[in-house]
Amino acid sequence: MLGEGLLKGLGETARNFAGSFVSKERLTTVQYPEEREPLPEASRAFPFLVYDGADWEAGLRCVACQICEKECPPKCIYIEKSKDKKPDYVGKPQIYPAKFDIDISVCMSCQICVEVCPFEAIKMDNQFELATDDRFGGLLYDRKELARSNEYYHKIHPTEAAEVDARLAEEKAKAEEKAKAVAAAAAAKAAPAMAAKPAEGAQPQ
Amino acid sequence: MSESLLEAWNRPPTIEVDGEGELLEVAMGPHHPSTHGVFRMDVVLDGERVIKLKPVFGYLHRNHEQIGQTVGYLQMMPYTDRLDYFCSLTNNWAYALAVEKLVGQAVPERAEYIRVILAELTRIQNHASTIGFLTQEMGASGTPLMYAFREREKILDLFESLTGSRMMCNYMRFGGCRVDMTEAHLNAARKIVTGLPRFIDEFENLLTSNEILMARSQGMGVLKPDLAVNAGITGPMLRASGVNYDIRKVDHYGIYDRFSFRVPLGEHGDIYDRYMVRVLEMRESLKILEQALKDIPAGPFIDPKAKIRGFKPKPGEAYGRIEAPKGELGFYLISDGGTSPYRFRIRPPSFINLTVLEDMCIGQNVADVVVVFGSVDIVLGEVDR
Amino acid sequence: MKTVEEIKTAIETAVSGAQLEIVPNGSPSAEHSLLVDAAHAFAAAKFLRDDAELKLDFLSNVTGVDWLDKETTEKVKVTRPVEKEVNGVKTMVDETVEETKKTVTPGYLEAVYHLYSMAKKHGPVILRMRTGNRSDKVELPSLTPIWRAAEFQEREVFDLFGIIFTGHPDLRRILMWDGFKDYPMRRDYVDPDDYEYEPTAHDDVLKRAQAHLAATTTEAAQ
Amino acid sequence: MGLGERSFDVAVDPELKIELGKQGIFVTTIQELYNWGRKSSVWPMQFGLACCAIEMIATTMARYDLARFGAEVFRPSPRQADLMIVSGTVTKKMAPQVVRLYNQMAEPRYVIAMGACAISGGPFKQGYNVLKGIDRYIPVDVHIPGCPPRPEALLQAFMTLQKKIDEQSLTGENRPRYLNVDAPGEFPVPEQGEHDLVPASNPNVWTVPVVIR
Repeated sequence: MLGEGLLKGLGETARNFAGSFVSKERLTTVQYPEEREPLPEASRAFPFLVYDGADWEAGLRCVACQICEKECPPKCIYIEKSKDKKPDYVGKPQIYPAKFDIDISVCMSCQICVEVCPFEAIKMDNQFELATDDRFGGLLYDRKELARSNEYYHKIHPTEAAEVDARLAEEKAKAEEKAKAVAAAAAAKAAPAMAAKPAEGAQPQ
Repeated sequence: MSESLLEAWNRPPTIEVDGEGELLEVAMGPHHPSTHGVFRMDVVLDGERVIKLKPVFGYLHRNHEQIGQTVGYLQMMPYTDRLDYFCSLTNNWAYALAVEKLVGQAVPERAEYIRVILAELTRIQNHASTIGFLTQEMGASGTPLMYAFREREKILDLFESLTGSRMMCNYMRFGGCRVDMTEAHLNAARKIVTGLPRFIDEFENLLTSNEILMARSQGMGVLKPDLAVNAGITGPMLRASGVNYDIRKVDHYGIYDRFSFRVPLGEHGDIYDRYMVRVLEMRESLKILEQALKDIPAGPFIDPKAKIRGFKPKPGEAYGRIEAPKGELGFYLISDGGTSPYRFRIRPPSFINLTVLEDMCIGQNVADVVVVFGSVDIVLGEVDR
Repeated sequence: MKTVEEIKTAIETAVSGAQLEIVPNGSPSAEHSLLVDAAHAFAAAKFLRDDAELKLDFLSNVTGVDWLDKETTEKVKVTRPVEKEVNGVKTMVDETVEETKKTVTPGYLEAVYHLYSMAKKHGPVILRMRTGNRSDKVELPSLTPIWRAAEFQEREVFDLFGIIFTGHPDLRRILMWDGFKDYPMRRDYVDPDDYEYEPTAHDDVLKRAQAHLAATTTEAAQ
Repeated sequence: MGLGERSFDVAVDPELKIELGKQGIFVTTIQELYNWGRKSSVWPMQFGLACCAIEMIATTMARYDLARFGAEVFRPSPRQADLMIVSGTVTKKMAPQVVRLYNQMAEPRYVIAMGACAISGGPFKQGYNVLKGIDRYIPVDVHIPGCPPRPEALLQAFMTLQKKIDEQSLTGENRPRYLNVDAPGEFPVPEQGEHDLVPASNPNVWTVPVVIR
């Protein structure tokens, strides 16, 4: 019968209409901004720099190795190395970024900078509400705007951050152990040398 | 050129002009409400009938090939997402496959399964949206598209929770995938797969026997199989013309030889057949998904020996292709031993499928041109690259 | 399917005078290609499509490649007469000298065709054609009359690389606009200077941005 | 009260207004009414360029529902549209058409540059056929970074635009362009030259800060 298919289709739309009153599956509207769906943990928007401790400038994990700058596909990262060194979170003196700019008007949120960073210093934020009418200043982020605390990182990517922390703690422990071992070896080396010194004193090596 | 060769080249048919009134030249696009993007067709009309049609490309030519030759191998991966922006995961796969072929990289079994699962989910959401857009162009203003996008959002939610992004996944790596698909993700995928058959049933109830859809699509935009083969048409459009050629079955890339599925074929090669082939392909994809989600083994999701940074293949070349939702997507790479390819070429299915647009449109009414165009299933990011 | 060597002999017997060469492929994919001379390319392609055993009815991919002029320097030992003073008398003595020899291999443009068979479900067979040079001898026969799939792709190669396909029914620019003069995919193409605002530039882009800044400031000063 | 001297929003003291509102008396000014009307029915142009257009479509669909903001009517014709969402890469081949479409729109008109490509050329900016930002030729009101921005980001940008409309004063120095008789209404359409677009930018809308490295 002509029109049968149409009626069938209309029945389907009617079912969807009626269903939207009872079924959450058919009523999918999210009343943004009042109501938000929780973002999945993996969700990514733009990169940020992680810092430990309370002082963002002292705690930045970034050591300005410029790997991310080189690997960034659209080349939206700009880094200037510092002239001096400051202690990093393990206490080792490190170069730090004197300038770290990301042009988020170019960034394609691909996460490659995060993947290649050997220092767990750059991570992906999930903040996406960044619309602005300031074309130049508002879209070029410097290191102060990019810095976020490790706690914030834990808040947005809990699983990943816990893994990172465990890895860093392990590395730190290893480094400390190694330092200890080195110190012990040096001490062990120094002790006999000291003991042997008077005897060997006549023969310079 | 001799006459026989002219004959061998399947020229678009010419039709007679009835001689009354003037011919009208219309430039449809690049800003045209019905088209999928910035595409232009220069159409010559005799009344309502199309006499001549020349597609004009390049309004979204973003120099992917040039970029591919300046950035490194890994850096190109996020750019491939933006080729056919509906199906970033299949684009990733095609590119990864080409590079793996270039360096002889093996892929662990679990990664192959993950790839199949994601590719088939991509195929389903692409076909659903395509049918939505096709009906939109027939005048069904929004309803089927809205239902299609409702299901698409469910699949995109899975993509986001796995890869971090809704559309631009940047997920596959040479020798595997970036992160593992956990049990939670697999369960989410299983849930989607159990929910989808009902959606396809509803979709079919809404459309398949709809008289308006039949009237607008049956016998329209017919593509003959011999022309389709000669013009290099691939994907659902080729199979709607009755040619049995599915790269999943021909090349057995990945692990497609492990799954049992059928290749739906059309009979008439018209718009309705293309619609039907897509609906049936969604059902076949569900079959593959069910098998893959059942059999997925434990193991590494990326070859531990695979190199990510400082990737430098030996001089040589490779052409890797897969059956993307739109047809054969191929990447042709020539390496000169450097960190970026010497030549990076994308074989875009939607671009080549438009070769026969003129043949399908000649003699039709101008209102049907957009419907024929919609049935080809193109994405401008891939057409112009 | 036949091997590349067998296909080569098959074409040579079918098309008299065709000069073919196998271009080896060093990658693990080992898909070697066949270089065919431009004069016999059309006949060879027609044979490949129509041969009952090969039946390569599906042209998948057409692409261009730009190979720049290659300058190779090698050290060669040459023996040549050198004037020498021996015991106060000037005589010519043959001596072996090491010289650096520069050879310039002229560049060329290349068109690559990937062929498959839908009927027999095999492939690929890769066909290559090369132009004489990169400037004035850039003509190649079009294979569009044999496979219609080449129609848009050859236009694209013409647009981006500047290979002129003779016999193509509609050879116009396809991606760039009609008035465009350059061939942007050639490796010596320099893109226009629009480097006013590059806040995160480094390497080449930084150089261009600095050059732009220098040019505009001198312009403003004048 | 002279039209040119005083702006409308100070006509009623805000605190008095709230107080009156509590008593059931509602006071408004022409400016408020005008801005409220403007911001509540911004009709976008049905115009998609690239990847971001798909997210724009997703925004109009059931889940995000742009209609809640009075913008469900996507107009195919620029003559009927108030808002141009430049959703995607503007190539040099497309740029003249985009500027022409903008010129065809009736005032008041607004532009949202959606996504990295529309703002600056984004990841494709070093290419030979990509325009490094649509703001080289037309004024842009709101920029949304992201590649592509999520649908929620577009909604947030939309609310930013509404806030901007709400805050505009109809008189004085800061009045919108279309109320200024001397301001240009038409923007020159670039020509496609032999190597590049001519001119490469419109100096009246595009002024660049110098970044010294």
